[in-house]
Amino acid sequence: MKLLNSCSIEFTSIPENVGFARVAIAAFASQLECTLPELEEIKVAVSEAVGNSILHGYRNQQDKKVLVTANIYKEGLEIQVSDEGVGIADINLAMQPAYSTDPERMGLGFVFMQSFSDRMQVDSTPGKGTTVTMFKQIGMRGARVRAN
Amino acid sequence: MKLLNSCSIEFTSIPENVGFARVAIAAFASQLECTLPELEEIKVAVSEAVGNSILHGYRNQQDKKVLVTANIYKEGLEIQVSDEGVGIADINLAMQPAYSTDPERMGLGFVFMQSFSDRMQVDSTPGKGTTVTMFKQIGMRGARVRAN
Amino acid sequence: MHLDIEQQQETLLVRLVGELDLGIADKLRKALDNQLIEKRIKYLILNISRVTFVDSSGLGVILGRYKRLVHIGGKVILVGAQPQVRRILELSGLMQIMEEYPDENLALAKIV
Amino acid sequence: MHLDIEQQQETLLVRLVGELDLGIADKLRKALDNQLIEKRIKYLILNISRVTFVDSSGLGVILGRYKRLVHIGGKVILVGAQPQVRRILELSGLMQIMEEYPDENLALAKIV
Ligand SMILES: Nc1ncnc2c1ncn2[C@@H]1O[C@H](COP(=O)(O)OP(=O)(O)O)[C@@H](O)[C@H]1O
Ligand SMILES: Nc1ncnc2c1ncn2[C@@H]1O[C@H](COP(=O)(O)OP(=O)(O)O)[C@@H](O)[C@H]1O
Repeated sequence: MKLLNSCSIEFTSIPENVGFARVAIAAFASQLECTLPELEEIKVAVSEAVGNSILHGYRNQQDKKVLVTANIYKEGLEIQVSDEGVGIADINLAMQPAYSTDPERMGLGFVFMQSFSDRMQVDSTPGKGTTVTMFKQIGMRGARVRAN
Repeated sequence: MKLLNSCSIEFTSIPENVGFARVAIAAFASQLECTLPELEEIKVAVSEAVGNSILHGYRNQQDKKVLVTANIYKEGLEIQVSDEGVGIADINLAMQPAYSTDPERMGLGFVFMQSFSDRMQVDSTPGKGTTVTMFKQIGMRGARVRAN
Repeated sequence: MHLDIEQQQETLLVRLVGELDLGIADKLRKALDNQLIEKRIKYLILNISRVTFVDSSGLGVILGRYKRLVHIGGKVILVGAQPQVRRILELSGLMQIMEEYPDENLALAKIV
Repeated sequence: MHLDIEQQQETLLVRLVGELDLGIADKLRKALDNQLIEKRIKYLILNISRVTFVDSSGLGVILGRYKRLVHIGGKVILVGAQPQVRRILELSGLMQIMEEYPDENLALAKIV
């Protein structure tokens, strides 16, 4: 796959930045010819992943950094969300619908990330951090971004 | 000044990303209680600086990186735009209104950046690159972002 | 996020405006719980017609209030979900356990 | 950015929609110049009422067309600038050299 355009966004781990990350990535993604529902799906997926990094990865410590990278290929959009937080011991368990380590939460984050992307991968090392990578096929109608 | 929130955005040096950078920084800045005209000013300042990096700094080479950093302080917003492009030999000359090295352009980029910020600084080394730093006082009404 | 609150006996009508995510979840949860407890509310009508975005953190706030009210024999009724918001509500299963009506009057009429 | 073009003899009426920045400057310049040359246009009316953003790259495109047309005895007339766009036009000095009218009919009436 040929990389047409790429951005990476790093920001402070405060909950207010979930909205910022979502809007920024949607602005970037809109260079692809995505439909409005596709754009909404991207926004939800980014919110879930970034929210998890802040809430679970950093346990709400507000002086850490979350990194979101987005790559546009002719075939679609790849989004990667990383933290250097506590990590996940059992990834398969964590990804199960309705599973959450927080009784106040619904355990739907990974469900949404997975339903709203065509491929998802979670890499995590306890004590080191977590990276979620999502790929979303967008418009075999073809990317509007110019290849050079 | 106490740093309340910070983001940095790095992206490919293609003209299409001027709009992305502008929208992303405006989304970040909207955490401060800026007025709509202030938000418009921020958008213009970011567009001018990012446009200059792509057009002048990298002479339209589309495989380079532009870095935009934004820091929210209680007193306002600091925006820094950097490239590793050709640099500027005579910064004072470059900043003069109507001065441009490109006959097709108006030489108003620095004029807008300066009018739309309270302080601006340009650091540049020929062959190494350019960094423009702008500070904009926002709302002594007080930042809405939480301090921790 | 902005909210607007009205009370009618045991019913609280709350109109939410904006994006319902982690950035606002804590504040919203506290604001709602304060009202529910202080005003001894049994029925909560959430007008979400001007909610433009919701994620699982936002759903969590709604589900939490639902559980609290069902526990005391009350309920939560949703009003006017926009398509992208309805889709998330449906995927999560919340739409299956809560009633939703197109406008506030219909919702009010459903309160026992 | 999206544009919509109409011709009336030597006058070209162009309605621009969207954001006018470096990302679109080249394409817009070429699209306009093609029309100006091919159709032997003297008067260009730019309806910018749906332009939501302009920066110096966008202004450069407008000024370039202005110079080209003034050179052959023509002109550029602007229609309906939004406040934030008008402010940039004023700061740049473009508003002082170009006429601006609130609607297309007034602008058309000003063509000699
Ligand atoms: N970035 C992360 N760092 C550490 N743990 C995580 C991270 N993301 C998810 N988890 C773990 O996986 C669980 C399931 O996540 P998710 O499906 O998003 O549901 P929820 O956020 O509602 O708990 C979380 O409860 C948490 O224990
Ligand atoms: N990032 C940069 N790298 C190299 N040169 C620059 C950069 N930014 C500005 N310049 C130089 O400064 C001049 C004036 O810039 P500006 O006021 O923005 O006007 P314009 O972009 O219309 O030329 C440019 O023509 C260019 O020569």
